[in-house]
Amino acid sequence: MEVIDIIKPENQVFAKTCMMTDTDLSYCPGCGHGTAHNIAMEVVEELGIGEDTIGIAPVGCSVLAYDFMNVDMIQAAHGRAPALATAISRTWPDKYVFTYQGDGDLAAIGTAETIHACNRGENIVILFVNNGIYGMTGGQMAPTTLPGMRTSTSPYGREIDTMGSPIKMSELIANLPGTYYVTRQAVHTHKHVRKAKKAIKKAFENTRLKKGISFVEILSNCSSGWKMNPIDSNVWMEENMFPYFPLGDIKVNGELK
Amino acid sequence: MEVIDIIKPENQVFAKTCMMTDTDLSYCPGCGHGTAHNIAMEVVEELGIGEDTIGIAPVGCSVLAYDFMNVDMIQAAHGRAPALATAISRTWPDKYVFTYQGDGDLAAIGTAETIHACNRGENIVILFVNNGIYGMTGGQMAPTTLPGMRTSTSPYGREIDTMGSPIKMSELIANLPGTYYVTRQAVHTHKHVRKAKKAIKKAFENTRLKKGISFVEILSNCSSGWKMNPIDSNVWMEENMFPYFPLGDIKVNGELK
Amino acid sequence: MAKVKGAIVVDNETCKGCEVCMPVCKDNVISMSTEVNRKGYHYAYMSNPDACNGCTNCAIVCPDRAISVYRVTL
Amino acid sequence: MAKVKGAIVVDNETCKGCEVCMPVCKDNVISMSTEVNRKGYHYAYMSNPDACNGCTNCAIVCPDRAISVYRVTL
Amino acid sequence: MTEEIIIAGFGGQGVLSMGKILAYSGMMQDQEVSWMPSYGPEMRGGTANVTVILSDERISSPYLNIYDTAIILNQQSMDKFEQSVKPGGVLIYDPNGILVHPTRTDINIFQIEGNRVATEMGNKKVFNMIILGGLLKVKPIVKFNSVIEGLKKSLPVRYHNLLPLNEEAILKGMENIFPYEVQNELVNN
Amino acid sequence: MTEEIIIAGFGGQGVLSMGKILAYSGMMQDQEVSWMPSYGPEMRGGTANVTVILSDERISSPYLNIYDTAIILNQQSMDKFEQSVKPGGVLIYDPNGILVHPTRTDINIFQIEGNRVATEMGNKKVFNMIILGGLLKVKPIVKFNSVIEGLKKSLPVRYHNLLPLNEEAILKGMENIFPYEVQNELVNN
Amino acid sequence: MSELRLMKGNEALAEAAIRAGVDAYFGYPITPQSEVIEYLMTERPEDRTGMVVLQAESEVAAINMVYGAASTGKRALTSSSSPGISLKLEGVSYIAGAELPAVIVNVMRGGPGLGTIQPSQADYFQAVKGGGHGDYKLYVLAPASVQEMADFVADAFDIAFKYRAPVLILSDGLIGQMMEKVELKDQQERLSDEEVIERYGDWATTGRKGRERNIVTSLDLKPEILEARVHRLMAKYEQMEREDLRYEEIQCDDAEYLIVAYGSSSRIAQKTVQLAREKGIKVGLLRPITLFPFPKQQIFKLADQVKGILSVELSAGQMVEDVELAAKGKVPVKHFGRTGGIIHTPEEILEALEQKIIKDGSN
Amino acid sequence: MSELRLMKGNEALAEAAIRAGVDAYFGYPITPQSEVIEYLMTERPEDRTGMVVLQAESEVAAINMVYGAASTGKRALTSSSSPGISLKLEGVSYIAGAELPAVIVNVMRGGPGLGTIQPSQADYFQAVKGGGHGDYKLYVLAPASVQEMADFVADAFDIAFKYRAPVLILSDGLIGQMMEKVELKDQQERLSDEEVIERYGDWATTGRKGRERNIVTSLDLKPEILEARVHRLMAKYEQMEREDLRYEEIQCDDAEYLIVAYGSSSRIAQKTVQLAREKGIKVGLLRPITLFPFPKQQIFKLADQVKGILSVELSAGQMVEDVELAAKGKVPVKHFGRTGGIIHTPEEILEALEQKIIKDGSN
Ligand SMILES: Cc1ncc(C[n+]2csc(CCOP(=O)(O)OP(=O)(O)O)c2C)c(N)n1
Ligand SMILES: Cc1ncc(C[n+]2csc(CCOP(=O)(O)OP(=O)(O)O)c2C)c(N)n1
Ligand code: SF4
Ligand code: SF4
Ligand code: SF4
Ligand code: SF4
Repeated sequence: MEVIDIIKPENQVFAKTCMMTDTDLSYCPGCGHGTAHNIAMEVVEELGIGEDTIGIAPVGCSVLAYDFMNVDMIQAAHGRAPALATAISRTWPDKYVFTYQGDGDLAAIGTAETIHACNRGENIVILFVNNGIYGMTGGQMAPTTLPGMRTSTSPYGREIDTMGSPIKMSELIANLPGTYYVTRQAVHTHKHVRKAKKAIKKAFENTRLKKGISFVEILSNCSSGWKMNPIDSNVWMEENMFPYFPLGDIKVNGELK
Repeated sequence: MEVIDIIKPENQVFAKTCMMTDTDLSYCPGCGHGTAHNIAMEVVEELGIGEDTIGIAPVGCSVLAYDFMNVDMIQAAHGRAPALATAISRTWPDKYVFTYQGDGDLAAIGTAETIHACNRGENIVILFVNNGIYGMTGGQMAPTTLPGMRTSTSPYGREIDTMGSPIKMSELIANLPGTYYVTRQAVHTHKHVRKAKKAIKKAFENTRLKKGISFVEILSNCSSGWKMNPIDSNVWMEENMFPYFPLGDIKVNGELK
Repeated sequence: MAKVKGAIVVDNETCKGCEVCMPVCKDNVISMSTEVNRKGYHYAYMSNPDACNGCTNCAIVCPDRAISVYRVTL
Repeated sequence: MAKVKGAIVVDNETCKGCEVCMPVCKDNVISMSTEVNRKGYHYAYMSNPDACNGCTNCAIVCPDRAISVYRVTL
Repeated sequence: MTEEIIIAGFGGQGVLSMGKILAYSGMMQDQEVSWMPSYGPEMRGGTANVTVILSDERISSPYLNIYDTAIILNQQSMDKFEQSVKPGGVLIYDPNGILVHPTRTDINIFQIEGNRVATEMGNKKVFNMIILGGLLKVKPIVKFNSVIEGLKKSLPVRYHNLLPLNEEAILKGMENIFPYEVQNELVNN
Repeated sequence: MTEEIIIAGFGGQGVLSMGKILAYSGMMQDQEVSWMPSYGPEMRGGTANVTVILSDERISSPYLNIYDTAIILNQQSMDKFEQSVKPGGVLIYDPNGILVHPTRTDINIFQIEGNRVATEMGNKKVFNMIILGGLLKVKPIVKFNSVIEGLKKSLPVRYHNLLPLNEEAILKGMENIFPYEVQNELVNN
Repeated sequence: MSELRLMKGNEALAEAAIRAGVDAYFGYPITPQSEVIEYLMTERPEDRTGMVVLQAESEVAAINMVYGAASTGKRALTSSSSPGISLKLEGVSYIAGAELPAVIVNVMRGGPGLGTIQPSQADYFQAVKGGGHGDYKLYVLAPASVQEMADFVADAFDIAFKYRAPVLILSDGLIGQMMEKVELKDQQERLSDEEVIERYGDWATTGRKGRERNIVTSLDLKPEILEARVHRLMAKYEQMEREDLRYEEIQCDDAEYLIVAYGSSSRIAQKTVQLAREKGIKVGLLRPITLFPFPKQQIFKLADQVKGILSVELSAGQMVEDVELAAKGKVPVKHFGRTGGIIHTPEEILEALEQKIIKDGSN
Repeated sequence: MSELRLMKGNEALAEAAIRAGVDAYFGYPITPQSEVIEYLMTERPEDRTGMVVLQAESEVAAINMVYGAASTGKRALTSSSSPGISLKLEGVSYIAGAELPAVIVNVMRGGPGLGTIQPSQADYFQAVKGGGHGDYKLYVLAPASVQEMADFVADAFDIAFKYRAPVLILSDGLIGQMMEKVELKDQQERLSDEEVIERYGDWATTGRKGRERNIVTSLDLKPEILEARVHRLMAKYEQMEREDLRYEEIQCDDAEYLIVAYGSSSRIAQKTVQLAREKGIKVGLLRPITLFPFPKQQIFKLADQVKGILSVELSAGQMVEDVELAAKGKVPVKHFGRTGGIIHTPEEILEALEQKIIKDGSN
């Protein structure tokens, strides 16, 4: 059987979701942001909630998420997305409100907004893309940067003594009663992508059930920031980030694992 | 033997520390702030570090601490004391730098500064007076306000669903590698005062040994905010706050208890 | 064991009459005056001097450090 | 068990040549072109069509969703 | 007619609520009213005062530094406000706790032992109502039943059982206010 | 003398560093220099350009919209900058990837196949040095050894082993730049 | 039925917000305006109208909550006092840049820094020149009575939605803390979600049912587009100047001297006008009700009539610059104002007028 | 030995900070100024001079770290760009109120909101009118070259310590990102702790060895005392106007038309002056080097000489108000400026001059 005989509409088993626009993604080649965007929107499509979903993306490489995600989107100030999400879920209790935040955004300048939205148990989904660096601004150290890791503001490697240890946000906020579902995922292989997508689906379903905070951390590469090619960066991520930020569920149905 | 024969300088066994000024405290009758001030300064006197101690008090009822504590003092913006302390301990590594913060200050607006100073393991002492309310501004709800507790902004009692649960800051920051000593104390009886003073002494000794963050939470009453007389407020504190905020060491020598 | 005798001196004008010193004195040495001081507070005083053993419990719980304590060993 | 045969179509202009689709293809169906697209990237293409079973692994790891997958059961 | 009043004393003396009742009373008889307190929980204890203006015209400045009437309930307030009474104006004070008595002869001064009367009545809380009664006696700026109406308005309904007590206190105040004569020799020098 | 140059192309082509070396070279021969890049990591990929000015007097505006010389390395840049060359000025471009060639006849246009030469040299990285060589050939605004000095300055010492390679690239560039004739018929209509 | 009450300015504003059908209030306590959130919490607006009231973890969070609610077409309100307003400025700039309707209240206290909790008007520049970054302005309403504290809430939201721009109510501790009679308007229905979608669905992010998706942002990577945005903003501000300028003239017709004062200072200056006229000095008072737009033309006109202008504010001199710009050098313009939480008395203002204007004017 | 280098403005400022003996830098990354902290981190100033460099968790934390270090008499520096500066304003107001020396750098980008990372000068009002709350001003230096980015660091600290007041270096993406030759001054010794104590022990909280305790605060519960503080601040600002005004006049002697421009705009306008004079139009350029104090007198004087003034800034029109205030209506004053990250060209400025001033001026 010839390829041309296979490539027929009726045989198509995978295509890009209609919840993503046709705009080319502005991300570097191989950047996990793209995959994270796509699976989040695939979930929105599968749940059929595209018309009731409101997304909030603060500054960060994903600041242009509104160009790519085919739902109503708000661009938020650095670190404040959880505050916006709080207000929206309070004034529109039946909408699906999610934030899409980087680690610099959520764990540095946005620490207070993150902790308090989680503590209040706002009925929202927080998608937290942790690439251990500030990608957008050119690769500065993030609160999640690994010990010894080189960035433009830790050019000789992160020193724990003076710069502190990488913060495990998921573990931290899992201690707060307001969080209902906290999990850490990755998106660099098909296996991880499938798992991550399941987690995101669970998160949006929790919103439907008004369960409070669903927090999905997604470990991702930043080939530009890490100064590696995408393949190497994914390997580096597995070898270095996974041990420090173990994948898996941290809190499920309000119960710590 | 007559009283007048006993009241002689040579027989004096207790007097106010010279590390407190003669200015009358601006606190309400029976307020724990006064006791906390005094034992902190007694420690400074006993360690003989009065000339090398720099204190930072942000807004809150203790905003005037600089009128009472006889050491160099800085009045800080709401929630930012740990940022000031960071800068001072970095530029004056041999000084004893402490902050004196209320629960609204440290656990609400100051969340990010608190978490990150703790995560960096700054070599400072944080004295955290938790009275479950915003005293200075007239008794509004604090992040530490107990479930069902009435305040001017939770007049029908704090509702967990909409206002979140009281945050246990000590337990939260104890998870951060940067914290070396975390303990919760009280100052309403002589037994508690003696324990609390020991804890504060240990904290300042940690600073001398450059151990990083020593975090001493002090549960205190707020008779005005709680609308009770001091005696009743102390009883209420024991019956209601102690169960939620158990007294004792949470982390010692960098080890979680 | 040698008997100790104590006494306290309350600074009437510093005292705010919060009464937290009373319950910590096992021997009920302290009472509140009927008169008020210039701030308008009923201040503490040593109503039962003989019972005082100078343990300083009252002094260390006094938020305003209005109490100084004296002790002699007889 | 029925044999399945697959095929992929790569959108050359969307592809950024990141190559993350290659390692996830157990059957090494995908290679990178020598030419570059308008963005200047070497894009992926189906170098070994017969081996493709349409498992979609490559497609779901593609950050830019440049791959669509087709499958038939023979 | 416009009446500009300052009421000044300790925090706990019910100074602000007394002013509030006055303002309500004026409102009950369709006057323009303003109530401007000294504020700030940031300052614990200390003195509190409130400026109350009742007028038949639109009120311009709610904040003043001279007054038709000053009601003074502690020494600090005496030091601060004796001089701010307009010539020919009225100064009412409770001698209890006053060390330096007023010395002006160009104003009408009255004493009212609010503390004593309150203690006699066995309820310190009605102190400010007693003083209010005194004011109404020497300066009937508002009708008695306007005051009762005002009280009703300002007291939460759950406290309305206290209305008779307050009414009694006001009457007691009216009975217990007396002109105060500045010592002549003081004046002569 | 003042020379105002724009260098424009893709992100990866070494546009900024080429400008930097030019600026350093000018500095080596005591000229005033300015280097003004288009910036912003916020915009991934896309085009990059830099304005370089070499002058014997103090430089006023480091930002311009017309230039003595334009070095153009992709189509977007051609569209954007062809018209900003001063009459009588110079336009140098690499035809590789250019669909719409320049059409102006009031300027001097040169082609240099930097990509091809670089591939021949077996090192894509020296592309920008080849272009630089071309520039120096048609516009010797800086002395050859100033450029070598500039290279030394701008390259971190650990890369100084690459100096010979870069030198070779510059020479190759000088050999491979040729005038480009705008098609007459195009001009006539 | 409207209703007459004796209320603090802060309480009146809060009650008016409920009655105006405001959808949400987000705030953080600070003296002298904590009564706003305290009153709201006590009134259970959730039950009265479904209004959401939330005590935020900080002023920064509060303004960004407002940004969020406003993005979805809801009427969102926040209030604070000087230091807290400074913290909100990034958010305010975002709201202006994203062209969202929102209302911010500043009950001013004395600064700089922690300063004092006493009344002040030293945030004028911050309010009218744009305290935050970038080219934007706020429509600024300056209430001078408890009644206006109540009335301006609805007015502010009308303007905010007319222009899709943030509106600032610039009050101070005196107006916020004093009690006056206030006539409260009847309860206005809150818009239903459907009504919000119907009215604002062309821009608000309410979920993209039956339309293309909406985007709320202040980011424009293309400079031309960002410049177009800035020009759009400037056009709005010019329209505000044409259509929504507000001011009050008090005894200006025969005035030989002019006092310009807003908010609490205008109340005090009103008394000064009385005192002056009792002394036979013909003084008029121009009270800007909107600080931006500012009554330039009116001052320019009056400058032909009067001998001099005294600008009075509880500050070291801020509005005086706008008065000078308006008077265009026709007559001497001087500033008077107490600071540090001290409130100038009517007598002090009169004295300043005589010293700085009348004396100078005569020679 | 001073040293000649080719550097970006941001890098030059960072290197100059090390050489000026600055004690501490606290900052948070933001384009277009992240090179400042990146350069510092790469240079290991801890080893070079003992200077502390710390990446803070936010701009708010960074400015309060500066507040802390400054309280102890240390030379503390922070830098950011527009949105980040808005977040610092509460802290800046505290520093001004507490009368502390500190230097803040704003490498401006286009706003409002997130806006753009491209150059802009739209934070002028925020810088000179006091973006934060209360009566305070900043001494504002506006560098127009990489050399000035370097030189102004030491100058800024000299002023900051002379007056015990915060100083703002107001730059923009163009000056921050461009490379020019820069002559770097020799390394200046950092003050030892003992020297700091000796020089600033009368106010700095360095530990109360051998003296009464020091207190750093901006709170005054007694209004009289707070007013005295405000008057003290105002006196400082007047002294700055008398003693530390800085500006540059370029070809003004024979000018018939005047352009007023600062920072990057002044560089571009310089080219305009050339172009104009080539066309025979006698244009001069007044470049304010300090934006506060502002060269009022100079403009007032030149207003007698020229036919009109064009104020040029990368904004919708902010400095133009100060130019108008200075010109006191003597000659027409107009604004020209591109926004949104677009940089006006020398030709555009010349065109604007001809359109708005020369044409108008002639009729
Ligand atoms: C108030 C403010 N401060 C700083 C910035 C600059 N900035 C933009 S995104 C960002 C951090 C980006 O890192 P991260 O959140 O981890 O997202 P990523 O780009 O890595 O996906 C910073 C510091 C800003 N835009 N606003
Ligand atoms: C930026 C800012 N926001 C708000 C305030 C008002 N304020 C002063 S102290 C305080 C909280 C006081 O509570 P807490 O920190 O618990 O201390 P306490 O008074 O109870 O001892 C608040 C909200 C302020 N001064 N500055
Ligand atoms: S910089 Fe990093 S995070 Fe940003 S798009 Fe590139 S790879 Fe992704
Ligand atoms: S208000 Fe509360 S915390 Fe403040 S002084 Fe009074 S009792 Fe203490
Ligand atoms: S579909 Fe499966 S088999 Fe086919 S190319 Fe993709 S990964 Fe390989
Ligand atoms: S993963 Fe997608 S973008 Fe990357 S190479 Fe494969 S097809 Fe191209």
